[in-house]
Amino acid sequence: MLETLLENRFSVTAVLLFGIGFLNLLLQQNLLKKVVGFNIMDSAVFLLLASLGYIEGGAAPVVAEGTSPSLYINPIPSGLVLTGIVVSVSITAFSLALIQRIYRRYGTIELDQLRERARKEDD
Amino acid sequence: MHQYLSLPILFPVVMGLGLLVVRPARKLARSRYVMVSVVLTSLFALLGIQMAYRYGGDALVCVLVRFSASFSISLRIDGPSMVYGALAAVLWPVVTVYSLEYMEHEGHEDRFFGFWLISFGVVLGIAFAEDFLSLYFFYELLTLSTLPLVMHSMDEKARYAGRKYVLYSLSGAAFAFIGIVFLLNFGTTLDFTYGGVLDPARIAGNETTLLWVFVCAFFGFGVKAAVFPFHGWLPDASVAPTPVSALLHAAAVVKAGAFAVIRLIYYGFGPDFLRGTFAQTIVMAAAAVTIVYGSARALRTPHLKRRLAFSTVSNLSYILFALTLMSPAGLTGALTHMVYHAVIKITLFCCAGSIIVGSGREYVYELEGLGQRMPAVFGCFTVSALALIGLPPLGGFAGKWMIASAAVESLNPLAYAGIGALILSTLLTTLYLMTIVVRAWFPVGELDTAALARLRDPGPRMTVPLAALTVLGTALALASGPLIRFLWAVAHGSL
Amino acid sequence: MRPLWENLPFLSIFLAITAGILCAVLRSGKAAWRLTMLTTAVNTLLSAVLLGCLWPAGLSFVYTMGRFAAPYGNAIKAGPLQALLSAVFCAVLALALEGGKRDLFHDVSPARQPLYFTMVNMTAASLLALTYTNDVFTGYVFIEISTISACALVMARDTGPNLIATIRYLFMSLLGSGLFLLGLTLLNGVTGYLLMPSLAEAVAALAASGQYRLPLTAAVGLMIAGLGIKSAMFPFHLWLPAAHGGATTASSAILSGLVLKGYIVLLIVLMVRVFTLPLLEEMGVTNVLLIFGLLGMVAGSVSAIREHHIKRMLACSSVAQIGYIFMGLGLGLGFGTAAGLTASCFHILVHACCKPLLFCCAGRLSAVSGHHRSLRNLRGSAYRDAVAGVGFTVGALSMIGIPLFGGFVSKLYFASASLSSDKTAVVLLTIALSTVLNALYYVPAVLAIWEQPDEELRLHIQETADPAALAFDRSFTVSALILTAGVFVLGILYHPILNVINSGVSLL
Amino acid sequence: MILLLPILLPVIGGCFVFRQKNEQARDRLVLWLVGLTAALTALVCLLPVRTLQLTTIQGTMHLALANDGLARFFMVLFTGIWAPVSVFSLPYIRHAGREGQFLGFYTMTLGVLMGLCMAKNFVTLYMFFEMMTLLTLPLVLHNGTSAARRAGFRYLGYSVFGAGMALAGFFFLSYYLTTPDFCPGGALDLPRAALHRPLLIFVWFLMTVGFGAKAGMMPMQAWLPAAHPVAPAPASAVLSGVVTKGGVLAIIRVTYYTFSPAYLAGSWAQSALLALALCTVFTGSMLALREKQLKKRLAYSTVSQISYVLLGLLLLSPDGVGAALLQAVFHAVAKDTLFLAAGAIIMSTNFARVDQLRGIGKRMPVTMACFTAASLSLIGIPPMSGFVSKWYLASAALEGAPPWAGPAAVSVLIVSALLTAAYLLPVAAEGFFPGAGFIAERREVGRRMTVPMAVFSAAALVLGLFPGPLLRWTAELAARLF
Repeated sequence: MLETLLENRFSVTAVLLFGIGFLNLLLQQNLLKKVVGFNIMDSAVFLLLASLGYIEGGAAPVVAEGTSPSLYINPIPSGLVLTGIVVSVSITAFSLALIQRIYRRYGTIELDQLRERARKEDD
Repeated sequence: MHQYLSLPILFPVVMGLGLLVVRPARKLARSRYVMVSVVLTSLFALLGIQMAYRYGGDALVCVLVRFSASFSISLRIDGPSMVYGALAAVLWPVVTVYSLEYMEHEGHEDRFFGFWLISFGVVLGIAFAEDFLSLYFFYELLTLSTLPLVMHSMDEKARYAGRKYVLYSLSGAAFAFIGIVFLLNFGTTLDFTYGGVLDPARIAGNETTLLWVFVCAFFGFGVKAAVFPFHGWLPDASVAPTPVSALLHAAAVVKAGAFAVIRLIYYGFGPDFLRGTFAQTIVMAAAAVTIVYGSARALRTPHLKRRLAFSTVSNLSYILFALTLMSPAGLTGALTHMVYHAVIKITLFCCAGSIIVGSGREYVYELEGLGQRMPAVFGCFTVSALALIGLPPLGGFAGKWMIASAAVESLNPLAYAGIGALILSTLLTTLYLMTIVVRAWFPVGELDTAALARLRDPGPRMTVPLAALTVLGTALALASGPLIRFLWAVAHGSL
Repeated sequence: MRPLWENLPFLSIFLAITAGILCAVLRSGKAAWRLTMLTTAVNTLLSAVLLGCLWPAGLSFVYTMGRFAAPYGNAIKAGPLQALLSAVFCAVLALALEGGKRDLFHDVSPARQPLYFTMVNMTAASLLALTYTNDVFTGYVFIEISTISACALVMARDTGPNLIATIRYLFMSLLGSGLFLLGLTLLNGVTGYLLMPSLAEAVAALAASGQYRLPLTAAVGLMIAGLGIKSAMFPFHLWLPAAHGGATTASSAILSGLVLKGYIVLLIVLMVRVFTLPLLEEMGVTNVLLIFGLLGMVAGSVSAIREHHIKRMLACSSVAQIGYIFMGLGLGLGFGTAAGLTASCFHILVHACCKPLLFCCAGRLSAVSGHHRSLRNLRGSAYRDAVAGVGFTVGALSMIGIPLFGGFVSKLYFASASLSSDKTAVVLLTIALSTVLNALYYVPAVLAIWEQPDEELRLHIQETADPAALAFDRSFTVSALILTAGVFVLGILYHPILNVINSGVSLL
Repeated sequence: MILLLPILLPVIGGCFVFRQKNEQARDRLVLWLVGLTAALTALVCLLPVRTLQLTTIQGTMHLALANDGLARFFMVLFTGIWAPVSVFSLPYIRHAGREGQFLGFYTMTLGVLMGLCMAKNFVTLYMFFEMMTLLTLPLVLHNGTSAARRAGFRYLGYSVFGAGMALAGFFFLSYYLTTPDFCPGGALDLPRAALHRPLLIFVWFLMTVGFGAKAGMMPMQAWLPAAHPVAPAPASAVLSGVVTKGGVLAIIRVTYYTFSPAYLAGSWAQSALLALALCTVFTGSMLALREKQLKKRLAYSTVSQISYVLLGLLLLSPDGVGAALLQAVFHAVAKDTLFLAAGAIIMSTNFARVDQLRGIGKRMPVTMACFTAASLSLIGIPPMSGFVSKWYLASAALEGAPPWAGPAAVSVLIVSALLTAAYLLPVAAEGFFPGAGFIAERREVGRRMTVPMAVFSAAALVLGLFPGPLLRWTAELAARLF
C-alpha cells in the first residue's frame, strides 16, 4: 500500500491538488478565489505532466557527443508544461481583467450577488 | 404530359401568392381573379382524375422535387386520390362563391383568398401524393397554409384557436413521422401500394414494435381527424370565418386526416398485418368512444357552430371506425361516409354562416321562429339535418349502412359495440339537430316580432350555393348505387 | 513532391491568425471589418478548393508541421469532412458578421471594434485548427484560445449582465478545459504520445492487453466531459442562454452557430480517430452521451418554452439542438453503420446554417422594434422588415422539421439511424416529443412576429424605434437571403452533401 | 307507378295546404286530398300485387314498394280512420289556431303512412317510419307551449331510439338474409342463421322492443302519456289510433316477413316479450285508473290496449296474428271515438279533468253516447266489437305456446277488462246520471264533429255484430304467414 503511494506520489499529490482546485473553481462564490482555484488545478496538471516525463537519472535532453540517448528524460511533457503555463497565465490575466471590470461596475465580486444584480438589470 | 399533375398543385399556389402580393384594389376584380383561379384549378384536377381513370394512374406520374434516387416529392392519382381530389375539386368552387359574398363582413379579403387558393393547391397535393414523404410534406404544409384562415379575425379567441390548431397538428405530425420513418425502413417501397408495403422478411421479430408504431402514427394523423382525446382544436377552430369552418373543418382538413389514415392502414402497414391485433383494438375503441363523445358534447353545446363542430368530431370517427375495421368493406364504408358527410356538413355550416350574417344570432336558443323569416336557409338546413341523421334515401344513411354492414361482417365483438355507438350517436344526432330545426320552425313563447320582421334570407349569392349544395347532396344520395359501386372498386384496389 | 493544396489548411489557419494580429493594430473598425471579411472569404475559398481537390479523389492527407516526424511534432489531418466543415464555418462566420453588421457597430464602442475583430479572427483560427488538428495538445491550446476569444465576443456588448454572463461562461469553460487537460495528461501518461495516429495505436494496444484500463477510462471520461461542458452538453448548459442571449447579434450567431460546433468536431475526431467507436461502446460512453443528448433535447426546449426574451429563447433552443448532435454521437456504431455520426455531422451543418439565420433575423426584428427583445414587444415586427420575418419563419420551420427545410432531413436521418440501434423506441419518442416542444415555442414566436399589433402598441414602438434602425438594411438582407437559401439547399439538395460527409467520416 | 300516387298526392298536396291562406279553400283542399287518397288507396288495393322499385341504395339494397296483403289491410284501416278524423279536425283545429300548419302535416302524414304500409323491404320501412315520426312531431308540438316541446322531444327521442335499435338489429340480420325484401314466412337463410341462433334471437328481441316503443310497449311507453294530452284531439286520435299501429305493422313485418315464426317460436325472447306485453297491458290499465286527466287516461288505456295486439302477435300462431289484427282494427275505431269525444268536450267546455265531467251527458248527449259505446267496445262487452277480438285473443293464447302464456294471458285480459270498465264507465255514468239538482244547458258541438264520432261508434257496433268478413280476411292474411 505504502509502496504504491510512494512510487507514484507525484500523481497522488497531483490528483489531490487538482481536486482542491476543481472544488474551488466550482464552489467558490468569490471570483478571485475561483481564479486561484483554477491556477491550483492547472499547476496540479503540470506537476503530473512533469513527473510523467521524468526518468530516474536521465539527463536533460541536450544532444551532445557521446551520450547514449536512452538516458534523456522525455522532452515532450516538459514542452507541454511550458505551453500549458503560457496558456494558464494568459487565461488568468484575462479573467483578472474581467473581474476588475465587474468590480468597477458593481463594487462586488461575489457571484451570487452579481447574478441578483444582473437579473434586476435585465430587460 | 408528365408534368401535368403539378398544374393543379402549383397553379393555385402561385395565384394565391400573386393575390397576396398584388392586392387588387377593386372588389370585382378580386372576385373575378379568385373565381377564375379556383374554377380553373378544379378543372385541372378533375381532368387529371378523369385521365387517370381512363388511362390508369401511371400515365401521369409527376415528380415535383427529387431529393435523391429514392426520396422525392411526387404525385400520382389512384383510387382514394380520385375520391378525395374530386371531393375537394367539386366543393371548393361552390364554397368560394359563397365566401366571396360572406367575407365582405369579415374584411381582409386579399389575405383570406390568397391563403384560400394556396390551401386548395395543398389539399390537392395531399390527394395526389404518391408516397408517404410527399403526403407528409403536403400535410405539414396544409397546417401552415390554413393557419392564417383560422386566425383570420386575429382577435384573442382566434389567436388562441390558431395556436391550438397549429400545435395540435404539428405535434400529431411529429408522431405520424415516427410511423413514416418505420415504413421507410421496413417497407419494400415508399410508394403507396394497396395492401401495404411492409416487407415480411424485415418485420419478422419486430411485430410488436411496429404495432405500437402504428398506434402512434394513427393518433398522430388522427389529430387532424379530431379523434378523442386529440379533438380539442376543432371546436375552438370554429371561431374561424364560416367558409373556413365549412370547407376546411368539415371537408378538406379533417378529411385530410382521415385520408392520411386510409393511406396509413391500407397503403402503408396493410390491413392484413393489423387485423386482429391489439393495435386494432386500441384504435377502434378510440374511434367508437369519439363517436359517442362527440355527439354527446354537441347536444350540450349551445353555440351553433361549435355544435356543428362537435358533430363533425363524431362523424369523422364514423369514418375512422370504418377504417379500423381493416377490411375492404370498411374502407368502402369510410369512403362513402367521407363523401356524404363532406357535402352535408358543408351545407350545414354554410347555413349557420348565413344565419349569422343574416341575423347575427350564434346560439341555438336565439333561433326561435327564424324558420318563417329565412325559409330558404332553414329549408336547406332541415334537409341536410335529416340527411346527417341518416334518413333514407338521404346521404347519411348510405354511409351508416355501409359502415355497419362492414362491422357486422368483421365478426369482431368490439365492432358490434361500435354499431351500438353508431346507433346511440344517431339518436343524439337527431336530438341536437332537430332541436335547432324545431326551434326555428315551431317557436315557443313570446317572440320579438319586431326583430324577426327585419330578418330576411341573405342574397342569392349565398342562397344559390346553399341550394346547390343541398341539391348536390340529395342527388349524390339518389345516385348512391353507382357511386358506391365506384367506391367499392376503389376500396378493393382495382383502381 | 507533394501536391500544393496540402498547404491550404495550414495556410487558412495562418491567414486567420495574421488577420487577427493585423486587426489589433488597425485604427478604425470599418477597416478591421473589411479585413476580417476578406480573410474569411479567402478562407472559405481555400477550404472550398481543398474540398474540390479531396472529395472527388476521396482521399485525406496528413500534413506535418516543422521538422519533427511522427510520433513527435505537430500535424494536421484534412479530409473531405474537415474541408466541408471549415468551408461552411468560414462562410457562416462571414454571413453572421454581415448580418449582424448594423447591430455590431451599434453595440460595440468604436474604440473596441478592431479588438472585436481580432477576437473574431482568433475564433475563426481556433475553429479551423480544431477541425484540422491531428494532435491532441494543439487541440487543447486552441480550445483555450477559442475560450478567450469567445468570452471576448460575449463581453463586446458592454453591459453589466453581459459581463457576469461572460465570467460564468469563462469559469465553466475553464472547468471544461481543465478536465480536458487532465484527461489529456493521463492519456499521455499511459501512452506517451500526443499525435492522434500513434495515440490510436497505443490505445488499441492497451484496450487489447487490458492493462491501464482505469486510467484509460478516466482519460476518456475526462476529455469527453471537458468537451461536453464547453459545447453545452445537457447537465452543463446553464451558462449558455445568458451568454449567447446577451451578446450582440453577430456574436450570438457565431457562438451558438459555430464555436460550440468546433468542440464537437474535435470530440468526433477523438471518438473516431483515437478511441474508436467500438471501444467507446464497450466502455458504455456512447450510452452516456445518448442519455445526455436526449435529456438535452427535452430540457433545452422546456427552458426555451419558459423564455420570452427572443434571443435567450434561441440560445435555449441551441441547447436542444446540441442535444440532437450528442444523441447522434451516442447512437455510436449502430451495427457497423455509423449512421448516427453522419446524421450528427449533417445536423452540425444544418444548425450552423439555421441558428445564425435565426439570430440575425431576431436581431433585426428587435432593431426595428426599438431594440425590444421580449416577444410581446416584437408583435408585427415582421411587417416592418419582411425579409427578417421570412427568414425567422424559415429558420423556425426548419428547426421544427418541416420537409424541404434542412431540419427535416437531419431529423429523418437521426430517426433512421436510431432504427439500426437497440434504443429505437426511446430515441424516436424523444425526437417526436422534442419536435412537439420545438413547435411549442417556435410557433408562438412566429405567430407573434406576424400578428398585427394593436394600435397603441404600434404607436409606442413607432416612437421608440429610431428611424435609422427602421431604414432598409442591405447587408442584413443579403446575408439573411443567403442563409435562407442555405437552409433550403440543405433541405432539398442534401444528397451530395451526405455523400461528402459519409466519405469524410470513413476517411477520418 | 300507381303505387306512388297515394303517397305523393297527400305529401305534395300538404305543401299546398301550408300555402293556402283562405280557410274554406283550405278545408276543401284537405277534404279533397284525403278523399282522393282514399280513392287511390282503394284502387291500389283492388289492383293485383305489383312491385315498384324506386332507387338503389347499394347493391341489392333498394327502396321498393309493393301492395301485398298486409299492406292492403293496413292501408284500408289507416285511410278508414283518417278520413272521418280529418272531417272532425277541420272545425276543431280552428279554435286551436295555426290551422294551415296542422292540416298540412296532417295530410302529409297520411301519405307517409301509405308508404309505411307498402314498404317492400326493411330500409323502405325504416325510411317511412322515421318520416312518420318526424311528420307527426309538429302535430304534438302544435299548441306551441314548452310542455308541448318537452313532450315532442320525448316522443322524438323514444321513436328514433326505438327505430335505431331496430336498425342496429337489421344491420346484423341483413347478413343472414337470402333477400332484403319482405316475404311471407320469412327470408332467413336458415342454414346460415342456424349457426348464430342466439345472436339472431337477441336481434329479434332488440328489434321488437325498438319498434315496440312506437306501439307503447314497455319499457319504452313513457312518450305516449306525455304526448297525447298536449296534442290537439285529432292528433292524439290518429297518434293512438294509427301511428301506434305503425309500430305494430313494423313488428309484423320483422317477425313474420323477415324472421320466420317457426325459427323464433319457443325462444327465450318470445317469453320475455310476452311477459313484457302482459305487464304492459296490466300496468297500462292500472295507470289509466289512477289518472285524473281524461286524455291522459285514454293515453294509458292505449298503452294497455296496443299491448293486446302485441300479445297476439307474439304468440307466433295463426290465430294469434288474426286476433291481433282484429284487435288493431277494433281498438283503432273505439279509441278514436273516445279521443274525438274528449276533444269535443274540451272544445265546448274546456273540461279536461275527469271530476269535472259530472253531468256532461246532459250537455253533450250525442258525444257522450258515442263515448259510452266506444267504452263498452273497449272493455269488450258483447255485442260490441271489442269483445270479438278479445275472445279470439284469449282462445289463441290458450292453445298457443308457450304453456304458461295461456292462463297468464287470460287472467291478465280479464283483470284488465275489469280495470278498463273501472276507468271508463264511471265517466259515462257520472256524465249521464249526475244525480238530482243538476241543471245544465245543452251545448252539443257541431254536426261536422258529431258525425265522425257517430260513424266510428256505429262501426264499432256493426263490426261487433257482423265480424264475419273481417274475420275471414284476417284469418286468410294470418294463414299466409305460416
